[in-house]
Amino acid sequence: MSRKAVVGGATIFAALALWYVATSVTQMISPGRFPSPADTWAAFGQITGVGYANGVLIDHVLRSVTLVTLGFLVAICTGVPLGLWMGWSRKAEALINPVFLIIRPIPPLAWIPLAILWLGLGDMAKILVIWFAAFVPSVINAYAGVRNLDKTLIEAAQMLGTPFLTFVREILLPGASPMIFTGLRLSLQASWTTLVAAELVGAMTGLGRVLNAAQQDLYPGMILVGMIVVTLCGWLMTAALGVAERRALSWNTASQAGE
Amino acid sequence: MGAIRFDNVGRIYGNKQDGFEALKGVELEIADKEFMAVVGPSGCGKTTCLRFVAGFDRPTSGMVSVDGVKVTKPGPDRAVVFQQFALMPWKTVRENIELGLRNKGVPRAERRERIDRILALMNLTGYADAFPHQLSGGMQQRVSIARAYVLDPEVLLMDEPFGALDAQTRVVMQEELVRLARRNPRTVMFITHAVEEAVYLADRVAIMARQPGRVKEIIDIRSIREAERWDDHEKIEDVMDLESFVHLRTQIWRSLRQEKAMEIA
Amino acid sequence: MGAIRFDNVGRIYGNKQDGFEALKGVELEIADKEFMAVVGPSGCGKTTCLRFVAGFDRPTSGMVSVDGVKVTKPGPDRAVVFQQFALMPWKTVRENIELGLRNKGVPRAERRERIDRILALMNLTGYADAFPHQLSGGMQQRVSIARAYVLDPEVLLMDEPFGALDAQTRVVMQEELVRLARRNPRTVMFITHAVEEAVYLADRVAIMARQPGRVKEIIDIRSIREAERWDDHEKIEDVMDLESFVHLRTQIWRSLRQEKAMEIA
Amino acid sequence: MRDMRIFDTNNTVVLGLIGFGGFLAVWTLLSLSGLIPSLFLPSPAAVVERFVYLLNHRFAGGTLVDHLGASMLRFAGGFGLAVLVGIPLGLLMGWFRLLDDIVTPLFDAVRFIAPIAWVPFAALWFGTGIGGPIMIIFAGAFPPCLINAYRGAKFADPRLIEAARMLGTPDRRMITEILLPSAVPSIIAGLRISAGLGWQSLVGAELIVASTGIGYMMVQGQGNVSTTTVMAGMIGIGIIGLVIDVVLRRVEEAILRRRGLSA
Amino acid sequence: IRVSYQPSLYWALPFHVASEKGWWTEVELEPEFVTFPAGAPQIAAAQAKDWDVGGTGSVPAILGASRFGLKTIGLTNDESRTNAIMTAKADIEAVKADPGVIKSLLVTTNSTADFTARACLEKWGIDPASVEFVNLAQAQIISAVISGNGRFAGVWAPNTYTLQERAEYDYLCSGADADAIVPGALVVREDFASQNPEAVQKFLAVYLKSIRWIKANPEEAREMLVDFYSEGGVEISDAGAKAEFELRPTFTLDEQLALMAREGGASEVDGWMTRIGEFMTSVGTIPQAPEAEGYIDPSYLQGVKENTALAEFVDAD
Ligand SMILES: Nc1ncnc2c1ncn2[C@@H]1O[C@H](COP(=O)(O)OP(=O)(O)OP(=O)(O)O)[C@@H](O)[C@H]1O
Ligand SMILES: Nc1ncnc2c1ncn2[C@@H]1O[C@H](COP(=O)(O)OP(=O)(O)OP(=O)(O)O)[C@@H](O)[C@H]1O
Ligand SMILES: [Mg+2]
Ligand SMILES: [Mg+2]
Repeated sequence: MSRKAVVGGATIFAALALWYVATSVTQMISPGRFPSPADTWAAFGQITGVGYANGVLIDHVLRSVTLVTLGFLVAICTGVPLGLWMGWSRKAEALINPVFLIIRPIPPLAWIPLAILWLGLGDMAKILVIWFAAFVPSVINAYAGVRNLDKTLIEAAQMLGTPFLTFVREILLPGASPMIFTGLRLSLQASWTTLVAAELVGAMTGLGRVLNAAQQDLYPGMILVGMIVVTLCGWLMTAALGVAERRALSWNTASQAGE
Repeated sequence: MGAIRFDNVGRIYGNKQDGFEALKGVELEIADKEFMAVVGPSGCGKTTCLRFVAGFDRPTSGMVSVDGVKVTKPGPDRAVVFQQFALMPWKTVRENIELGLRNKGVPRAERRERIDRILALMNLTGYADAFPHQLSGGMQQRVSIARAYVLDPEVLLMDEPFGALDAQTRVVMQEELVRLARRNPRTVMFITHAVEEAVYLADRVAIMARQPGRVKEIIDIRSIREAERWDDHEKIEDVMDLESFVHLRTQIWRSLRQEKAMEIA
Repeated sequence: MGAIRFDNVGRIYGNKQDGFEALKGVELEIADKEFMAVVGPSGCGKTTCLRFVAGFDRPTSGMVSVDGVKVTKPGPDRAVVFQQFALMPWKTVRENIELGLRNKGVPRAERRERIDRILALMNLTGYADAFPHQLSGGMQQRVSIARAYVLDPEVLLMDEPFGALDAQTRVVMQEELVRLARRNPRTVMFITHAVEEAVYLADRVAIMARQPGRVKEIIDIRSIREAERWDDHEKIEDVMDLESFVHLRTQIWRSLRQEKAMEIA
Repeated sequence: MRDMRIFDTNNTVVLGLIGFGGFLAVWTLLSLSGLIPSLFLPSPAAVVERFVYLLNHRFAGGTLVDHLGASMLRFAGGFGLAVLVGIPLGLLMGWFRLLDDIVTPLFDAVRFIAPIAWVPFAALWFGTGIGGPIMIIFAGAFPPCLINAYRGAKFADPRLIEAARMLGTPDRRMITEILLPSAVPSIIAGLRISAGLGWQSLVGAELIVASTGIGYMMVQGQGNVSTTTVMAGMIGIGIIGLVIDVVLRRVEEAILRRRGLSA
Repeated sequence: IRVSYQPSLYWALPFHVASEKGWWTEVELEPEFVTFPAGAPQIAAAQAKDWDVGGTGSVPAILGASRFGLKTIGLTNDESRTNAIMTAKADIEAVKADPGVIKSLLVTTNSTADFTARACLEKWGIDPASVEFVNLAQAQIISAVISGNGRFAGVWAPNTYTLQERAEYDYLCSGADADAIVPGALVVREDFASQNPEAVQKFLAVYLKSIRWIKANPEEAREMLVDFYSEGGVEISDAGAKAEFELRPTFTLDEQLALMAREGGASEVDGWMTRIGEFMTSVGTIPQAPEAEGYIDPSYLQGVKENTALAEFVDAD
């Protein structure tokens, strides 16, 4: 842990130093291409002080964290069971997969008109957009987790006369859980990366809105501020997920070695 | 309740034409409450046969039935002790053993009591809350045995259950199994490599041969055991010293050795 | 080349204060080219000790060294036969065995030849291109043994290598191992539950005890073997009938049994 | 009873068709019922008609095939780069702790950012020709490649790793012969996700930086409120996505079968 | 010379006409066209040196001036009549009578439509801060309007026609109504212009010649417009095409020079752009509006005028 923190901290520090040197000291990268630390700090001052894109930073953060959390929860509550089902039942897989495959590559942006049509300009539409992107990794990883489950464990459970629900809860789910958690991580990430698209649905505030506005305004400093804040939020939520994972996978020796 | 029957059973791995013929024309009957040991060289298909009875696999020809009913799927009436333990790594020892009882709807208090008893029997007291990866191989195998025992099933299918046990535990378990089998007889199909173990435990011993896998010979132990009153002896060592025992043991051994010789020739 | 030394070795699982003390004050020396068998009740820490020598794990106190050098990491000079096979499921039998040879830089033609020889020795000819899941448990264990053998290492670490073998193969393997050990002696640490096996194979037998795991007693076999000229007998059965053999066997057995009794008391 | 057999089959193709047919039926019903105006949900027939029309007629600068072709080139570039960088890097991180400790914070620092949020920087750095779109697809497709390879390696059976170490396996071989095969199922799952996300970010990127390609065609269609065009584009993407996915899953099945994991 | 524009926009038609007529070769320019679906990426791509000259909207032009020193060297058209707040035809009179009913407005924020909408609200005496501006891309505005999720929409052409045709909407208040003039700009990268002033002049000459030709041949030009739009994926009706010509005035060389003349202080164009710049500052797009004199540079137009060969080329038929 401490080693990891030291190396990680050193890496981040090195990256920041490189950034400073490249943009500010040597001017290797012109400020038009990438903002300097000073530009970024100024943008940060603007968004925390007078505000930007309809609000100050904290408004944007609260709004987006709420949205992402909801979208993520809806996505995993639908995605994981669907993935488990498709992994378990070849019939379910054959039945659902073609539709799933066709719908999957459609970008969140393309869902926006339908989302507006079905759910208006409120939160539901934004959650729908996030859901479309975030549920796919949950499905696919849960699916792969089931497919990789040790066959003798399934046999042992069958031999013990395990009823289906118990089987799902106590064998399928924990057995697939290392992969399910991989999926959850990706789903969480997808939730954040779809935020920009989701907040195209008439958002008043939100980090996606900030990024959209900064993008329209070609405001590199503000784009970077938005990116950094999104990263911090995503990182914190992933860390929370990591804690849940460690708790859920305490039986797994490999997971303790892992991150 | 619990008579097992193999009817001209065959199993081909791969496609029917040029696949690998693991079993051919296996004929075997295990009577209700009979203890049948199965011995045979490695790879002769012992595990495969046992999996048919468990319902994990199906013969490609012939039929396997229990009480005249064709086996189609696994169930707790046919408890299995797996060669490779097959414990749920995410469940503690207690939870692993408990699952079958919960499935049967045994009430909580009784579950606890039965598990504590079996843990003590298996010399596992104190490990109830350990996870499988914290146990030694032998301990894991004992948990696996406990999981099957605790269900008190009609049919017990054991695939080299004592293979990973240490010598002393093994003897204790063998004696225990015999006691159990006498007191509360069950239909048992017991795969082992140890000929002495087979003779000591079984009513009959099926000797299998390879290429293709089949039942070569069945040796009746029970009549001799009863005639020679083996059960009067309490310790396994005493039984093993009896002339009748040694004779049977040598007979089976020779049959196996002969098989081996044939194969190498 | 290959002397193993345990110096007041301890291992605590969990944190140092209230963790589980699996080993305490283990002292053991295995001389170069000596065959040391380790017996003891299940869970006494045999595998843990072996893992120290292999370099997979480190003691929490004391030191394990080979040739006076502290063991820090695994290497092909200390080949391991695992209790649970540990074959790569995505490699064929040949590829599994080949990996170690390739790592050593053995040329292709020689590899092929050595693998073919070891496959024949292990009675696996014809299975070179099978995948592990297509093999029975015993066959998998033989592949695992072949994988270690083929490297011809200084130190051989074997964790119940014959546990999953059928009786005949086991005897063949035992005889083969003895032949190998006599012809081309290696330092061997051999964990087993079968006392006869330990006596038959080993130069010395270390008896371990539980709670905490430690070496209780070391019994010298070699002097008696040489004095009684066991090696003049070719068949294992003949050796096992010798009075000197039976005596040693009983001595170890009693030591183990006593351990058991103590523990239950 | 015999007529019912077709619904009782195990044949995946038939089941797939049934699933797809059900999907079409619901769609058709929805669009015919008038619950959703056809402006937003045209009937399947209308979409197919448009699809065929677009195959043969130029729209927004090219036929559907031209657009798909342009998009596929970009996709191949970005996705290929993501795979070539992500999988080896993920495996290396799964083996070398130091690399893991160095890369993880940097990777964490970029992976939550929407691929389309990179558009301005992509345009500033690589222009809008080839480089910019490739960078954006890369941004979308890279994380699953890396994460799944990394976690696949991390969750490799420790017993097998011990066995390989005991055999003196050097690092390079450890990665190619032990970690990689161990991680294959995870990697394939990652590739499936990555391909999907790659297409998503591609189309997102084309909305903004390109002037050819399927995404561009769709946004033009949307600007005209020509939902049939948008959906024809979706079908085009869907078909390609389907092909990629089927190939990946065939590979996975073959590998799993070899290991006896899947009947 | 690399020329950038946004396809299916009215002011890009002259590029198309010039290509069809072969005028580029007459002045020995080899244009390579780079198109962008929106202004922001277009400006960003200028920074990556993806193009040299082009046409764009006034907001991107000011943005480019402020961030990357982009020069505005001419005008494409006056878009103020096609930047508008629209609402259902049936409601128009009622709303005009009581504009206070506008509580919420779908608009692409920080755009010319936003600028226009604010101007309209101010004209009606409504504080723009009291109205909720719901930010949506133009295409989404159309979706939202058609699905009944918004009553008032701030849009620009050709989306205005789409709303007229598909949603029975009509103009409530355009930029022109509110004296908010929204010009389109011809822009050039500063370093390119200083290195290749002649090429820039030739480019302007071709554009102006096309404008003159379009004014002279409206029928033929309209057909070309329909072709040009459908090439870019926009299907415009005849009525729409007609409206484009009617609603969007273009300027000849002399008109442009007049508009950009600074003899009596700031020019007309300076005034327009400054107002838009102030709007952009007020919504936080840019920290400070750039000085009009600093980036609006009529010298290249002047150069065309003074170069007799080019001037003749512009006026020749
Ligand atoms: N999935 C499979 N594909 C191909 N062959 C298989 C498969 N499973 C088992 N076999 C073959 O079937 C034969 C019987 O295997 P089985 O596991 O029943 O042997 P066994 O008698 O239990 O051996 P052991 O005593 O070593 O456990 C073996 O030769 C094995 O190679
Ligand atoms: N990861 C672990 N965490 C906690 N305890 C462990 C762990 N690994 C092993 N132990 C404990 O250490 C003790 C010794 O285990 P080990 O595997 O060495 O026994 P063994 O002598 O090899 O037994 P067997 O003969 O059954 O294989 C056991 O009591 C076991 O419960
Ligand atoms: Mg077997
Ligand atoms: Mg052990």
